[in-house]
Amino acid sequence: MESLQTLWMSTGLANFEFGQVVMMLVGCLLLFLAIAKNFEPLLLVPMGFGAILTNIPIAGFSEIGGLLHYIYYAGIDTGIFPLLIFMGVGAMTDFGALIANPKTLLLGAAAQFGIFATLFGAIALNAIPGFEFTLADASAIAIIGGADGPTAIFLASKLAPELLGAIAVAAYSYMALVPIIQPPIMRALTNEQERKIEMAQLRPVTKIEKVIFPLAVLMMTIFFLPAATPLVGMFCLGNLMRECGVVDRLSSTAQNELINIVTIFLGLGVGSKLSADKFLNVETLGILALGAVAFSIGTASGVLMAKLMNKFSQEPVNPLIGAAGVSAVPMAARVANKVGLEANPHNFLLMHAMGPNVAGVLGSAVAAGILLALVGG
Amino acid sequence: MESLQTLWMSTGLANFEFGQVVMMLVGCLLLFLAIAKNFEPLLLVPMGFGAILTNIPIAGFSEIGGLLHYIYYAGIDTGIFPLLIFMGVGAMTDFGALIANPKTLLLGAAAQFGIFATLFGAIALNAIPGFEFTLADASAIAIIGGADGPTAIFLASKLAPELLGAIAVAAYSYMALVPIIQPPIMRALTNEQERKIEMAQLRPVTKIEKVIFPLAVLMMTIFFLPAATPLVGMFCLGNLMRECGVVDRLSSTAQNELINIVTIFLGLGVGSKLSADKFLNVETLGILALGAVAFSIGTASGVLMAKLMNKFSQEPVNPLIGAAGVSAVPMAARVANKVGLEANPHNFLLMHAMGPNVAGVLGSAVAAGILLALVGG
Amino acid sequence: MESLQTLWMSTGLANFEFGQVVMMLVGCLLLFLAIAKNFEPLLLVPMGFGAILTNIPIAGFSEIGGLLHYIYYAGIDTGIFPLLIFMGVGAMTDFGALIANPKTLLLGAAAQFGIFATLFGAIALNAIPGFEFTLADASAIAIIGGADGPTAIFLASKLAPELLGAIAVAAYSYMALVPIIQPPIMRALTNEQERKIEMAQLRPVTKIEKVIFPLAVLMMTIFFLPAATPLVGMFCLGNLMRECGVVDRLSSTAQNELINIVTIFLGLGVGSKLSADKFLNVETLGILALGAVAFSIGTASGVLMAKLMNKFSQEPVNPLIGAAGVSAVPMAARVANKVGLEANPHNFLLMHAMGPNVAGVLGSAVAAGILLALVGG
Amino acid sequence: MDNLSQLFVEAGTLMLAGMVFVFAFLGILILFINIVLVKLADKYPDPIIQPKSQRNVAKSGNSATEGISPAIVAAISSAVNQYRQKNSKKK
Amino acid sequence: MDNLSQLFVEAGTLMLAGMVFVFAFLGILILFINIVLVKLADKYPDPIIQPKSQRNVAKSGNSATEGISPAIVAAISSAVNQYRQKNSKKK
Amino acid sequence: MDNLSQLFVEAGTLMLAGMVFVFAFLGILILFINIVLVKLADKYPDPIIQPKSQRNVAKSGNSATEGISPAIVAAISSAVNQYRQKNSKKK
Ligand code: NA
Ligand code: NA
Ligand code: NA
Repeated sequence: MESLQTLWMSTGLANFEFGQVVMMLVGCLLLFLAIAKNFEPLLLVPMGFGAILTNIPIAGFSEIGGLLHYIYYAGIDTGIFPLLIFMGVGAMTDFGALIANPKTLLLGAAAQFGIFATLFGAIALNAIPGFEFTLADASAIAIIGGADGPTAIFLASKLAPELLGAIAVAAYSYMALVPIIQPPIMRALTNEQERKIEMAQLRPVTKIEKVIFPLAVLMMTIFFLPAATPLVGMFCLGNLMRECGVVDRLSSTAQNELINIVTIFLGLGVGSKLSADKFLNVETLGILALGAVAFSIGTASGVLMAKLMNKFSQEPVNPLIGAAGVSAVPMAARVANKVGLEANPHNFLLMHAMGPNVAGVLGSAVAAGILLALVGG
Repeated sequence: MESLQTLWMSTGLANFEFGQVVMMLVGCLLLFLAIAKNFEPLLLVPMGFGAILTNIPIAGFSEIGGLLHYIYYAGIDTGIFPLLIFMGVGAMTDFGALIANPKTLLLGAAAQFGIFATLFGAIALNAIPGFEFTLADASAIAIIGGADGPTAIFLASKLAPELLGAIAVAAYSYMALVPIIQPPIMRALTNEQERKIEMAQLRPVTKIEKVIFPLAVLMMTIFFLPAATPLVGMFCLGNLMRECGVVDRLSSTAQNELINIVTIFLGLGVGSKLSADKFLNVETLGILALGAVAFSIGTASGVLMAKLMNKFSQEPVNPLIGAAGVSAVPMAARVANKVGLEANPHNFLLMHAMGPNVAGVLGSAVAAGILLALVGG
Repeated sequence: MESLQTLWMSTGLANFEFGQVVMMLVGCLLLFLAIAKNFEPLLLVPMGFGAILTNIPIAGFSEIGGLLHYIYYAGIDTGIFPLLIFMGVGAMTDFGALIANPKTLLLGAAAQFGIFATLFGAIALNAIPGFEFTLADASAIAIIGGADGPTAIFLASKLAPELLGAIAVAAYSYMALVPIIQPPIMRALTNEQERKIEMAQLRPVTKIEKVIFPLAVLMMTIFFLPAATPLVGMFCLGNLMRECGVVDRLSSTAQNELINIVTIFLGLGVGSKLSADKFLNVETLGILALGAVAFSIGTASGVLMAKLMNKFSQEPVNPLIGAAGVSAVPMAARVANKVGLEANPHNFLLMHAMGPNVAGVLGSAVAAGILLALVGG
Repeated sequence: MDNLSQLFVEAGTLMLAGMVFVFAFLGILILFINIVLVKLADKYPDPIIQPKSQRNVAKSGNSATEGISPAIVAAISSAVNQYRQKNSKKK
Repeated sequence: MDNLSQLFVEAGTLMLAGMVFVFAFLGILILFINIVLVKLADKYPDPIIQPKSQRNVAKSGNSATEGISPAIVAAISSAVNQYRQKNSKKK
Repeated sequence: MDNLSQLFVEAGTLMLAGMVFVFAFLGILILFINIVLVKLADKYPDPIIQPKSQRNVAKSGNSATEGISPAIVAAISSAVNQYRQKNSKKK
């Protein structure tokens, strides 16, 4: 009988706490969004699963000796996993469209206003009782506006690890929602005529430009913002491996097997931060609200900047491509293309939108570096 | 001359101990079985090699600073490697046959009697002088009857790390010997008529069933046996990645590159436990004997359960598929198919035997969880 | 204003030290050599990049908490990365040509004179003020003559970690320069008639020979030189996995994804040792000079040994294949082939040169073991 | 010997509890499949016209399966094209 | 409330400094591309006859692309050969 | 300078011992190959009819070689089939 008692006491049913049940449902919701709604499944499947595992009573996944504990402290607390992902993303990124039309970098810059405005908004939320975001918290939340998962995870793990789970959930959810969030804003800020604008074909870009570009970006980051060099450096390493043409087997591994392995672990590790005490509070609601604001402001400022550029530029600029400046590669560029096709069925903006799209990745990595340098110090 | 003396003292010949020589021969035997006899080569090649390396005098492979030391403590002592293997196995497992014919789960349950009977047998061996198995030792030995390598290694690393080498050797050897151990037992317990029984074709299984199934298994494990969630959880994560259809690149990596990398390390790490002081004793003989008993009892109880089911079920059940309940995927299912073909050349049991076969994997993971919960606490 | 001041103080421009700038230029030089001149790009691209990253002011890549710090201490200080590379190299190596013509092992032995002569030379450099190489330093430097990257990195990490950066740079640079360094020496030591010598076709080698060979090499290393077993053992494990035919998926992973992943990390980790205080000194100049000497002596002694063998052997031996004994697989064998073709357009020496080429890998691993045993103790 | 008999009792209890638990656990799973999954399968059947061959390949558990497709397809088309051209020249 | 207003000031400064910096950084990058890269492109143009299709495949960022080629090619040639033989027999 | 000459002696000894050892080690390996391996090769020759091309491919050390075959084969067969169908329609 003692054995039966022991058996019962070792069941989950006898040990559940309410918060754990809720968090498991959150994990199931993430799995549902990923599988049925195709919300950034590569990260949300392992992340939702990690959220379930970490909330299992007794099992101790995130306690010393538990699998998720090892994964989190070896890979996320150290920053290694997001940096490796970023290297892989670099190896998958083609800067050709950006180099061919460099002024689209301004669109990628403008869209970062989503980050800094949200930082202000997060501090403003402190006026409401229940919110007590520090500047570091606000910075980690604001980076959601960068629409870049690894950057958000990296910054959150440095500035506000206790908010990491909610920030990652918000970042990836809104990235998946880009096709829903962006089009109304894009339509509201442009008229039919602007959306119909066709853009000049891009010039071909030579190999040497593509090889020098990541090195130049790295050098500039070293000169002006060393705090951003972990992110930018690994990104540029991946891109250099891709473009230099002599280490194709390394580049291929970086953008396939290595990034896949790390993605599984990163998702599990981030999911392990989705525990009741850290997620089930009013701050998470604030983070989710601020994330939506960040994406919207970023989209709007990108579009407005493109309208401004169109006024002053000799070559026509379709304002829709400004929305791609938030990054969320390549989804935002596809959205720009789709909204453009609605207005003008012969207008293919995809390549033109890739410029601001990858510029947005650089822009938010730079913004993350600024926040690390000024707040993280 | 001093230098020559130093040189001689740094040779292996001057430092060999008898036990090390014997254990190297054991390592060579494992390599021979793997390469010439095709005994589970994926694990036994690195494991046999690890056994040789760990017994090299002076080299210190398994001492602090040695390669095998790092591998063992980073991957096996923590449980990470067997869990990653299990994730990969999950990504390789198709539960279709099981879902189509769920009552084969009972066969997978019955075959676990091999585990618990062996647990009793291991304690009984204590009556013989020289054996002093604790309940934890006996549990780790008994799991050999689960016919599932990663489960055995995971449980042994938690309950009886000093027996890990012998347990892994026994588990993988007997898994390789399934085509020799099982058929006589299967023939002895069935008559020609029973072996000829043809089974109804399996219904097609839909995608949603395959997606929900691993989640349901995980939920049940959470409710009733959280101690099994590391094993079952990682297995179900792999299976979910396989079936959900939105993370195919993660699933592919989990069942190829990642499992290959981890298999090399797991084999080396397990091999590093094959040192003379831990292997060359009477307990190893006991473990090898108990392992054979466990496989035989598991096979027999699976077959007997199938005979029982055949009596009470409306649809005919060929008792041979009961033997596949021990797992040893997919070897045991193939054995059932082969013995069936001998009796009836038109009777293809392979798909029907896959049901109990994968049920056996779940069954032994559940059994491992019970042992962890009741003995490991 | 304070914020602007903080921002300025957090730029690289405000914090550069002269040595860091120079070392970044060294990193850029390595990248240039790798990308534009195809100098061993698989290692020099990540290594040059690592050199840049580690010298970024403020960023702290190689300080506690920095990415390169983790990589170096987890993978290079422990020896794990070079050993895994060596396993992959073993899985890529075909000993067929060596087994078919075993006396080419003597060429691989002779070429190791480059190592031991350089050891003597490094000590001799101490006569010049400014040089104070210990025997351990000299050994680590001398191994450059082995023309084998992972061996050099492994030995340097054990005997002289503070020289690791310079040694790795020298080793890989000279390996890339083999087509430039070797031919003049080869031509100077042979006459036209010797270079024209055609060699008998190699006998076919059976599978069992190829399977037993790595095991025999391992056994001999265990008997006579356990200190070399980490290197030789992992190499033989890779080669056994390749040849045994039952673990092709492990072999494929070892020589592709795993070695690619580790190569990226190894390069970054080695690059992290290229800091100003460790590289910008007269010792680095000495190391570069000694490395060139080592390659030249190794080449010369290989060729001379081949001439000697040609005198005493019944079958003719083209002295050019002796130069391949320095290893640098497969570049040195190709150089031998090319120089041979210049003298006799119908003389294909490639397969014959593969024998001494892979013998050179074994030879320098043995030499490394001797140095570890006699100096590293 | 007292210790041994106590171990026996514990092992026996473990055997009993273990087998009961395993059967109960997998038995509930049978019920779950028969009741819940079967209903789900009725409610959400697989779409009839699915890209079958494609799917099968993706499920084969094979190493490069998923990742390669585009590359393979490209390589094959070019190979087939080359073959076609060579062939047409011959004719 | 004093603390909050101080936070506001800091957040505002951060916003201003951040946006200025981002624009400055990416702006300099524009200059770099327009001045340096364009010149480099003129000076070191891509070789005209490059193995285009090959290169494109290698750039597709696809998993197995690079590594397989030889194996694929071998497999395809053999497949095409077999098909050719089978075909020729039929005819 | 006494220290240096001692180092010289040690380096010389090391050179001598090292080269002797390397030659001895690889020399024994020559004997082993000539005596043992050659005999083994006689006793256990490779089976004459081996799937040669298959084996060669598997040995090419190429990334995806082993893993893909089935997928490639499937992809190729389908590609060749499609080509055949397309072709037959044209005719
Ligand atoms: Na962005
Ligand atoms: Na089992
Ligand atoms: Na060498």
